[in-house]
Amino acid sequence: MLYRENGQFKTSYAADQQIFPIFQERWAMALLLLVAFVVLPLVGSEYWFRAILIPFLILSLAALGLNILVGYCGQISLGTGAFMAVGAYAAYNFMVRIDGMPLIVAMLLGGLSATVIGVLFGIPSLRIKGLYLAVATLAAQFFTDWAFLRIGWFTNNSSSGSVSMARLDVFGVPIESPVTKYLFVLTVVCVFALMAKNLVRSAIGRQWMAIRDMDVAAAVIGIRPMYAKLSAFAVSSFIVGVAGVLWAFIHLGAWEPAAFSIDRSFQLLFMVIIGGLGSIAGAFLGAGFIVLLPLALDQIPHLLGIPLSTATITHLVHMIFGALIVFFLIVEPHGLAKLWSVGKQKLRLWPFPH
Amino acid sequence: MGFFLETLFGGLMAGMLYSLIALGFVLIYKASGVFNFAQGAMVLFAALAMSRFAEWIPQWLGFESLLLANLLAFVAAMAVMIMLAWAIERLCLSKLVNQEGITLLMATLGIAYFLDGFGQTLFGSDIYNINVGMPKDPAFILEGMFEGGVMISKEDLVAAVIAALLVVVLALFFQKTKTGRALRAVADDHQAAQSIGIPLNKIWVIVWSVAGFAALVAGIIWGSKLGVQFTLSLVALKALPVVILGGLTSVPGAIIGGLIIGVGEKLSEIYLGPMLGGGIEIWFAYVLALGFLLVRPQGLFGEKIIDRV
Amino acid sequence: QEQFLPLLSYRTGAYAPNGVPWANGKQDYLKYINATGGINGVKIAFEECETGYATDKGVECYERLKGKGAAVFDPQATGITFALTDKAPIDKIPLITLGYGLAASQDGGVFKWNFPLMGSYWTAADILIQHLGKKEGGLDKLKGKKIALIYHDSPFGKEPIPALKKRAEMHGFELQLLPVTAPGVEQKATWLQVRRDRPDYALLWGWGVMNSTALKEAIATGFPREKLFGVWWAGAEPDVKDVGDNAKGYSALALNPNGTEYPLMQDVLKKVHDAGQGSGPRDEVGSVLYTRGMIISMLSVEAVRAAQEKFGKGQVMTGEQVRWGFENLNLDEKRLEELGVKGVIRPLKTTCEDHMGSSWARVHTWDGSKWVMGADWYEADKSVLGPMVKEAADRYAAEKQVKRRDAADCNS
Amino acid sequence: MTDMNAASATTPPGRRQGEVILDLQNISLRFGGVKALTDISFNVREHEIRSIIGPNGAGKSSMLNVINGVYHPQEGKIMYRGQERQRLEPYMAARQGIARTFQNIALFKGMSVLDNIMTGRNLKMKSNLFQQALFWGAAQKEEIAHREKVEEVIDFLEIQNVRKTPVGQLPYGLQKRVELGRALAAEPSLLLLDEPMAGMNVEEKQDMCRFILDVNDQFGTTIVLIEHDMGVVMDISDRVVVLDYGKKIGDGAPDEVRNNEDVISAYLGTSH
Amino acid sequence: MSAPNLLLNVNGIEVIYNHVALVLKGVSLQVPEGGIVAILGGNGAGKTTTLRAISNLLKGERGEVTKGMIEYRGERVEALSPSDLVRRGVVQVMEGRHCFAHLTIEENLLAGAYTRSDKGEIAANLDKVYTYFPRLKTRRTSQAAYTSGGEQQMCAIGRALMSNPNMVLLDEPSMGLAPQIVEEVFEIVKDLNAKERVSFLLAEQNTMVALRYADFGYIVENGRIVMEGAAKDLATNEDVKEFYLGLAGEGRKSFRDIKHYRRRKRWLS
Ligand SMILES: Nc1ncnc2c1ncn2[C@@H]1O[C@H](COP(=O)(O)OP(=O)(O)OP(=O)(O)O)[C@@H](O)[C@H]1O
Ligand SMILES: Nc1ncnc2c1ncn2[C@@H]1O[C@H](COP(=O)(O)OP(=O)(O)OP(=O)(O)O)[C@@H](O)[C@H]1O
Ligand SMILES: CC(C)C[C@H](N)C(=O)O
Ligand SMILES: [Mg+2]
Ligand SMILES: [Mg+2]
Repeated sequence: MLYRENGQFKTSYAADQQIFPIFQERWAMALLLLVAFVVLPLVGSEYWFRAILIPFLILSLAALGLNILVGYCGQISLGTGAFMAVGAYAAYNFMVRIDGMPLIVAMLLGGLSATVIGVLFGIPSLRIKGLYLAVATLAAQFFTDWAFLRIGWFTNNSSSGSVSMARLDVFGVPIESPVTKYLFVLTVVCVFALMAKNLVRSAIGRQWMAIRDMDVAAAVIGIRPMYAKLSAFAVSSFIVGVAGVLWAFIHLGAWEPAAFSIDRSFQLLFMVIIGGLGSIAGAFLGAGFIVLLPLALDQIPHLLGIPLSTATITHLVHMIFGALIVFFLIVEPHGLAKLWSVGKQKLRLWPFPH
Repeated sequence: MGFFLETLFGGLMAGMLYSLIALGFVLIYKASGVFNFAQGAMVLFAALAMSRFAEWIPQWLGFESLLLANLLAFVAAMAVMIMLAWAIERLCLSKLVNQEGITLLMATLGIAYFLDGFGQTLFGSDIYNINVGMPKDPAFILEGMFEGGVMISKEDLVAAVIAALLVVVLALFFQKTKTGRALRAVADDHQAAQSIGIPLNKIWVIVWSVAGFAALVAGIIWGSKLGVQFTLSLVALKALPVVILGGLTSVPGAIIGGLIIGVGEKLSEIYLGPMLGGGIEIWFAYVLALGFLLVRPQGLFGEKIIDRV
Repeated sequence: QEQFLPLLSYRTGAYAPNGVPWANGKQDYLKYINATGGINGVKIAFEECETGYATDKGVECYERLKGKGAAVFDPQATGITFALTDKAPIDKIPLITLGYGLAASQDGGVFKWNFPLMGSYWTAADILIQHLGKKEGGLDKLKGKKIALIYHDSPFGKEPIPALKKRAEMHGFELQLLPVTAPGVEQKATWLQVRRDRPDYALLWGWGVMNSTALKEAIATGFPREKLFGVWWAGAEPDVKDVGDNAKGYSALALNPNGTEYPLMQDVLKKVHDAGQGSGPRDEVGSVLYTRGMIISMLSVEAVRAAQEKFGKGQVMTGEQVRWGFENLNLDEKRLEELGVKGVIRPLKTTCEDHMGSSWARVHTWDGSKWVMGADWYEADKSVLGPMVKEAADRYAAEKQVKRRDAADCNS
Repeated sequence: MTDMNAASATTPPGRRQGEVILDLQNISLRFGGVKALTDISFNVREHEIRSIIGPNGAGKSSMLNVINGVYHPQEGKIMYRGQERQRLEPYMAARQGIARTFQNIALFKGMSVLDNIMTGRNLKMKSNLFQQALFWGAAQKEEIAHREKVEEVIDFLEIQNVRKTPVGQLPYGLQKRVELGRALAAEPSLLLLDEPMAGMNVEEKQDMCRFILDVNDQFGTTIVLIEHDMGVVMDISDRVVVLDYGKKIGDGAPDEVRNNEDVISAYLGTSH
Repeated sequence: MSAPNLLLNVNGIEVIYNHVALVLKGVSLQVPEGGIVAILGGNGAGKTTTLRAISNLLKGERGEVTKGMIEYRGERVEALSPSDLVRRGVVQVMEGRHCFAHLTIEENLLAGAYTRSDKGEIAANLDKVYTYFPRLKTRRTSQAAYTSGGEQQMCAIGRALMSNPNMVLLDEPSMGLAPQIVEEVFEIVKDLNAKERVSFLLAEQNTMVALRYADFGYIVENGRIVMEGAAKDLATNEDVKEFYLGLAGEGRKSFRDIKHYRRRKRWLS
């Protein structure tokens, strides 16, 4: 089926506002969802769910949240790991301290706690800009790392400082087997992705972007920098917090603060930038790139049966990974999502070059 | 009291060591508007090169003298860093002219990854040591005044002096020299800089070489302190609060920032830490920096951030 | 048909210097077994997976390798152990955490799948205190003394604290806790505190760079190395190598000696290294962590062997069967002799209740160029730890709603 | 906004005598040493087109920045619609119905033309975060309603064909037009234009003039205009104030100003 | 134009942005030694792009020349870096000023002299610029970001002159300048052209002035040259008169009396 938008005239603004204005895209999306919800659960192996799909989805969600802050509102943050941690530990406490606390509720409460902290650490952004802010957000990162390590209360005074969550269920359905876990995560991610998309295409989204592109001008046309920035921090850290809950509860099961270390924050920033700042799809593409690539690279020598020490492999993976990041930035500084849309433009013109 | 002084000195010297790394960041940022997250990786890389060459060269050429070994190793390592700078410009920066800061930042993260892997494949990932004859044992001063005297680590003292020297030299380099001006111009607007004939590629190679030099010195000093191995690249994280507190664009700022952070975190750790359960210095450094920024968003000595319509 | 043994390891990152010899030891022993005809003819297949000592990578490796019929996991990190402890029962794969992991998991009644063989951080703590008592000439002499614990601020570093607290109140010494944030390159403040408070002894609970850094700072602040005692993960060559002479006098627990004089080492050198099969450099053989790696693989192999005795010689064992093997290990002097590790470790016998088997350790001291083994053996005091373990295990059971195994389950 | 493109009967200059809505009294603005504005007083009447001219660096843009609260003058007071105005932030000015365009284009580079103009209406959008997150329903209705308004602006400015293009890629002239659109979308009562016709050729300037005149005629929007093209200024403005080195050297109807000696020597030069 | 004294020769170049947007569709133009040539055309016609192509500043905009060739003094220059071109004497004044925000006006100007090494010469040039733009002298110590639009424009022009070039590409020099400054700028152009034989290629919207000072002109409409000729001829051409000079037949008409829906003249393209 050729990719064409000619002949698809929008007769109403509603039609024009659709997320996928072009019907080929709508079909593609429907197909994708079908595969994700139906086909994969049938064919996927346990390893695929546990080690690839679930982490991929959860990190996509986190990246999505971060993208709202960095990509849409232009506030670079290196504290993402922190907000994930807040979500995770908060939810953990709700679960262990209030018995009969349903998972979903705990998850949302976790998100809300993250929101609070997020807004708190967002306040400096009213005064501090750009890289200065970016580095400043590391304060959040290191502070939470410390707090969850040293303040026993958060870990329910577990002597080792490591906490765990087992036997989860939603409305009585146990979330134990890889497939159920996968489906649960997938649903959450889809819901949030949709909501995020809605936000960024409505007024608030435009306010964020305005602040990002030129805050003075934004103020002059009546956008309150404070509201715009803090709401971005709030929404972003809520989503990130929820992602944190999933990461801890569903993926890890048992965790320590190290699970949300600064490396995680950087990793997420990678995803957002590689995937494409200011693009919902970008978050997924980026996560895909960052999560899957190393795994794939890891496997290649095994598959080819080349005897390399794991050390060499890891180092090679690092090198290739770094090189690829640079390569993609050179090909398209605005990320995979942009690359994708340029591709589509070309496709439209096809077969004519311009 | 004596102990307070010890902490203070300890902090001051730790601070100097941080500024040594902070310098690398400032240099590249000031001179090309790139926030170089690869600085940490460069430090590790340089240190690895230094330590391994110091080990290999005598074997290759078959001589004993430690001094000679170190000298040659230094030269070799520096050569490597220059080649690195050249490669980075060729393969990466030259193709990212006129992109936003964040894109370039991302690129440097990519470079960091590459260097981590590359350095360790090249030089190995065991723990190595750099022996440039740094004094290891402590010295005691003012023994008259306090029992036990006030201890200061000779090693840190030497390191601090070197760091100071380096900073002075670089600060001078950035004074109103033609190159200095050109560098700042590039930082402001790549394209305009090109349009008036400033050769970006040349500028960048220069800057990254200088940063490479800073990394090498930092690598040697930190390496002989901590031993050369992977975690060396993490010291960069200690330098970040220094950089923003001093101001991304100020070479002296790196020093002052370093001292403030160094003293601040050590005092806090010793006197506040126990109350809060210890281990607070890392975030304290950042919170401290944050506090300063709230007052001066461009850091103590940074150039004013321009927002004008 | 081959017996698949997954190998989690870390050859990169902050802990590589310690991770590498360990990983090589584990591998070389398996190669050695294959070179000598496998386990009753069953050859061993193995695959390494790089965790970088990071929990999430560890989990990923676990998921990847368990699919290939993994019979036992040695996570090589307490953090990873914690994460896997909940997964293992579901996947029915035993975890062997020799000298690390959860102290409470010694209680096989609750922790059916964990095997902290030869010691946990509680036994380690207990033994260190015993040793200090001995130096002082009696545990009672510790009264009023001040002992600092400088620990890696992670589950690993925190594990020993309860045991030490217990001992502290028993003997009335003051315990000072000095956490070091991982990976442990930043210790200046810690050691300034040490210098201020001048503790009589300092215990070093470190891993990777933290150890060498600690020694360097000890030197820089002039803390006498003789008063510094490390856990058995802080007592290997990489920890002291680049400090060299200055570390002279520093002691650490030893689960095993180093050296190549033992028959097993000789064999490995011959059958593996001389055959060009060595995983690492030749001179690494017999180093502390290398040897420990060997022991870990050896015990795993012995467990498989034991399982085969019950479930069928010459067959590939499942995780469940191997678990049984681990639970019924019995390495007496004679067996150790056959294995060529006489004098390396003490006899060890596990049961359904006791998943540790033995808790003997010695203390060795760095003389500036090599580790010198101390004469006397210590065994952790069951009367002290026993109740603690039981209580902790019960708490875990309550939390996770697992119920104690009954006799029936035991001989299943 | 009802059909703007209807031909507007052009009325002679000086026709409007609406009462004063903006009155600037003895404004002085300094930046460190630089005196950008010294003791400037003038007023703006409802419905009029009020031009500010003067040599480069005279303080024209600064004047606008003072009016909509980007700069805060050290001395002088500002009466807006009768009452004195305290120090206010730009977004408050916007709420009071003051919109503007900038000399160095200040569009939101990353956004499409459509979105840029939509931001102009954000003050009028009421649906909250949750409604927007759910989108369907209230938020969507609102979106569409405002979209219609915006489309009118787009037609009016004749930029339909670039609706979805990212503004960053538009040529300079069109960007200026989009910026005007963004300001218009806010349906301001006072519109400040800083050199809207810089970098346009005569034809485009003519279009721009037409837009400005129409806005002014049909919604009686009051306009303060900075422009260097004397042809334009003299033709379309009702009153002109002339600044030089931060001082006011002339004020009045175009013809008066045109023949004012100081103005000629300081700014116009002999030509024209 | 006859070959011998040909300075710049652009031959049928095509330019593509982002690998997709074809914006120059074969532009050819020549600049003779010591000539002043104007490129005229509406918004988005491709003037700036043309100049960028010549001075090799497209890369930064993710654009590239895909067809045609550019010769300077008979030498192919597409491959040269911008700085090489400046050293050869070709310098561009970018549209929209692009001053170095953090540098002071004076530092901006000095930066412009990067390719010059002779101190005396630099000093002389600085004086020259200051005499051309006294306004700059008074603002010399303030950061460029905090100077007025016009001041920045002067700064940009002055900065280019500091490299004392022999071929200047001016992109909308008159933009944002007060009338008599505009006159002055063009006087300067004429002056340099006469005294120092500097050649100019200027993209200009202010057609009136441009044609007054230029001696040859090209008219670009979406990516193509649609008309060229001596300045005088263009100035008297009816279409040009109406659509670029706003002189409909009987002379200039007021901006007030512009009919709506005027038929727009567009050259076939
Ligand atoms: N934020 C600022 N900081 C310092 N000086 C400033 C600032 N804004 C303007 N100035 C100075 O104030 C004076 C007036 O500037 P302004 O932009 O108002 O001039 P203008 O009349 O708009 O000139 P132009 O017609 O060139 O735009 C100029 O000399 C300028 O350098
Ligand atoms: N960076 C870019 N990416 C994509 N398209 C661009 C880019 N820059 C310019 N264009 C397109 O190229 C065409 C020509 O632009 P150009 O700036 O050369 O026109 P111009 O003649 O200079 O217009 P103006 O007189 O308004 O400056 C325009 O249609 C514009 O949309
Ligand atoms: C596992 C051992 C290597 C020690 C390690 N530090 C731990 O986590 O316990
Ligand atoms: Mg102005
Ligand atoms: Mg242009």
